Amino acid sequence: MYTEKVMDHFENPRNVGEIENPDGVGQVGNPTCGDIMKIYLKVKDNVIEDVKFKTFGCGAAIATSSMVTEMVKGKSLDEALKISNKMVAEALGGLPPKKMHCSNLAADALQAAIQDYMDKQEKK
Amino acid sequence: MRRVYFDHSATTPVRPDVADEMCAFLKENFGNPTSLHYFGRQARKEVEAAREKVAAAIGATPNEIVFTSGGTESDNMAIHGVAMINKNKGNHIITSAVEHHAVINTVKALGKEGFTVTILPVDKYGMVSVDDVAAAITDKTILITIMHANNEVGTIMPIKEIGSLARSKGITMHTDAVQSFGKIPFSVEELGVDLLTISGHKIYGPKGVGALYIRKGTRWKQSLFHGGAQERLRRAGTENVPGIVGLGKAAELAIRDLQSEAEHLKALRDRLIHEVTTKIDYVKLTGHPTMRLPNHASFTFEFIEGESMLLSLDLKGVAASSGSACTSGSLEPSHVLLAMGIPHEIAHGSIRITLGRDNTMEDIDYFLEIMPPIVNRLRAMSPLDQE
Amino acid sequence: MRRVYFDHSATTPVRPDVADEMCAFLKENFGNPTSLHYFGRQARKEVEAAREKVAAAIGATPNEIVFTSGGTESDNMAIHGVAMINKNKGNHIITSAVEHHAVINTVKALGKEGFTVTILPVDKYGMVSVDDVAAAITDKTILITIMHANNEVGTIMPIKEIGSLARSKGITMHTDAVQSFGKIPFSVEELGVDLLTISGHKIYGPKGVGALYIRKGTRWKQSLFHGGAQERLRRAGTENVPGIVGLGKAAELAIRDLQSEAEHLKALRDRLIHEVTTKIDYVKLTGHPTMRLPNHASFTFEFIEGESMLLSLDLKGVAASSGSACTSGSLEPSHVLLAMGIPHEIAHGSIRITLGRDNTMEDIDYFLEIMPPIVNRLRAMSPLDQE
Ligand SMILES: Cc1ncc(COP(=O)(O)O)c(C=O)c1O
Ligand SMILES: Cc1ncc(COP(=O)(O)O)c(C=O)c1O
Ligand code: FES
Ligand code: FES
Repeated sequence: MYTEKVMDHFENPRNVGEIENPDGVGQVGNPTCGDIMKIYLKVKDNVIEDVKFKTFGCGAAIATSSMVTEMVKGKSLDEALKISNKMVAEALGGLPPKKMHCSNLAADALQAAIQDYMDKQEKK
Repeated sequence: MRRVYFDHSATTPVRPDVADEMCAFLKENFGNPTSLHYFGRQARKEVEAAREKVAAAIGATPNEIVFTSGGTESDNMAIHGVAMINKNKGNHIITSAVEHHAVINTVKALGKEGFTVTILPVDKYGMVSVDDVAAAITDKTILITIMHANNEVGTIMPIKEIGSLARSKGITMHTDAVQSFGKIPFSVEELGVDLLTISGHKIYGPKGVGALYIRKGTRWKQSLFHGGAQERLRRAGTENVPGIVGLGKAAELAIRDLQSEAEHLKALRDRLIHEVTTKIDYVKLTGHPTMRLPNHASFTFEFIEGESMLLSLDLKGVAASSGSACTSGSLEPSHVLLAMGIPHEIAHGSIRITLGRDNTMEDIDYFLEIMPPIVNRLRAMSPLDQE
Repeated sequence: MRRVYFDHSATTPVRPDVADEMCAFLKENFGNPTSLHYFGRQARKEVEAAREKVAAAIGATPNEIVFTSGGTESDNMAIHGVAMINKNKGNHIITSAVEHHAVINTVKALGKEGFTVTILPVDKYGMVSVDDVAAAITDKTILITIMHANNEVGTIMPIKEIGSLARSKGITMHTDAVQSFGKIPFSVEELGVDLLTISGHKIYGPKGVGALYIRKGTRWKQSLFHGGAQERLRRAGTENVPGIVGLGKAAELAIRDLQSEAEHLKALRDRLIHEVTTKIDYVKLTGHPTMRLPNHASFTFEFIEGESMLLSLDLKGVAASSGSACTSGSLEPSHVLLAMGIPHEIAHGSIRITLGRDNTMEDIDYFLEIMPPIVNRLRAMSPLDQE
């Protein structure tokens, strides 16, 4: 059902955890649906210096969270904002059709975290 | 890698004796039982011998057994056939909220065709109450269909009481015994049911074959398949002879070994339940603590999701399931767990371990060794775990 | 005693290669293809490989193949599913008078539920005319279901012409190809049909498994079984995995060997037909003289009755049939022969010899040796024989 890449990210997820005093946090999903993703960002000079995630969800949810963090680490915010759910799924070698919404979540959580960072910047 | 199969409610391996008999059959005895000639008669003899075995296993007479393509077909055939013949008499059907999809979806489909449906709630153990059944009965009730044992949480229902209630009111009673057959002793007489479903692949027999018991005199009609006159006009289509032979043999062996198997399974199950619920935090047994199938252990693990547990177990060679196999492709949490009042987010963290005759205490030990680190790892990743 | 099997339209022996593959499967690979774990994935892989084989054998894509419990279920599922989804669009169904009971009884049942049914006549060869189909079409016609080759008389119908007619009118077209599949070459593209039925046990595969081809985009809905989400919601119930594997293998081999088998069968058939019709009096070939299945010979013998011929043949070790195996339990003469205009008393004297891959010229010789004395003996007993 899952590609080797998905299973690799599921088994050895990259960037799991939390960042203390993050510059941005995004959370999407809710426990009723069975999925919650939370992404923490550390940003410096418009570049994502560090990123971590926590996920409650299925194998695809965990793998897409891990993948998206790997994809954005070291990227500029502009580049990161361009990451779509399709890109995440493609980077994983594809997802089963029923699991595409999991990759949506990952992309959404990332966008939410970036938005949170930008909102905080504005307030400063 | 060590491979441990803990998903016997989804399907079971075919017993070697059953497989051998079927293989001999596949290679030698191929006649169509409807044919009059030698080859046909040879096949017919074996079909009827299998029918006797299945009948004996549930305390029925052979004429009351109809062979089908599986539990799903038997359930559909039972419910639809009773509804169709009684539609001028009444239009009310009673079922429960925790039935298998083969029952619940069939009843719901009838609900769209002019039938009124009562879906009874269950208690926190997944149990239907006899009082609720009694209260639901109206003078339009034509069918009560409630499963004997639940596939997801292993709870055994009070079918004997519901059966005699139905009988006292003159209402036809069907039970889906796919999960209980071969695991707990019963007879159709004792249960007092008019129709009863079994399936081959849950009792170490073949997939693609099942049976429906239809008590002599039951108002029921063939309404699913139109075609040839097979099974005394009760089920059209060339009989799956090797499958039927396998089902007969599997039924016979299941009953022969029932007592000893049950003891073996209970010993494993009880240790598993005890250790999991004491060694791991935020775990609950789902289903009834005592009125449950001897091979069935099901749990919810808070803060983590079922599929990720299954994948982690699978990576260690352990095959388990989350909810019923039929729904694990979907994103909905199990309708059974929700009906039991388990909140959505906890229902998502369900896991089902169903043991079988080849499992050993070493298998349980292995599970108990690998499960805590899996739970810890996933909880560490979870934004829900507050500790 | 020498045993000769001449009833391959009723059912066929499972090919050794197919049986071996199924047996290995029964013993080793038992997972439920719906399960996510290793055992489930192993089973899934095999189901999908079989689907590719079946699809390739009829020129379809794998997604267009749904596995069922046999030809009867496929026919019911095809017809009912098209009728149910189109019932607001139209209510007219066209079929022929010589269909298998799985088709004709399904269509007749719909006739009782508000559908209008046209049952087309056939000519003396059992052939439907394309003009009759064209004339029967109305703007309420939603389905044409006409078999590819007839099981009782072997006649091959002009499905290609009917298929393109249906397509030009935007009407859904189903054909029952249970008898033609593996015996004459075709593809669903060439036939231009939207749905097509096949069955495992007629092509040296297992009983209790079949398939329905549903062309992508066809207006059809699942309406027979309610239950789990198997077969992409098109057929509920745990898949008969060993059966499906057997069907896949049998389909692959049938197509691989089709050409050489057909030559072998035709040689046997043509000698049989020639000798029987020249050596025995008052015998007629039934069905089309040339547009017929390569393995199919069917006759009427005047003054005598089919069953007594079958029994006499059986006593000499030869297995044949009279009419279709499905109706040979009934006293009615074959509806197919009657539709062809054969008088009742002659229709009762029908016999069907359907050859298979293991038959030899010696089998034909043996039949030609024993048949004349049987006919003579029965005719001597018959009050109808005027000579
Ligand atoms: C309680 C119950 N009923 C019916 C079924 C359906 O049986 P089958 O898989 O043979 O169609 C199952 C198994 O999936 C089951 O557990
Ligand atoms: C033309 C035709 N259609 C349908 C069927 C039914 O197939 P099955 O026996 O697999 O149900 C048969 C065989 O009996 C047949 O000959
Ligand atoms: S997180 Fe919902 S199915 Fe993947
Ligand atoms: S003579 Fe016996 S069936 Fe008619």
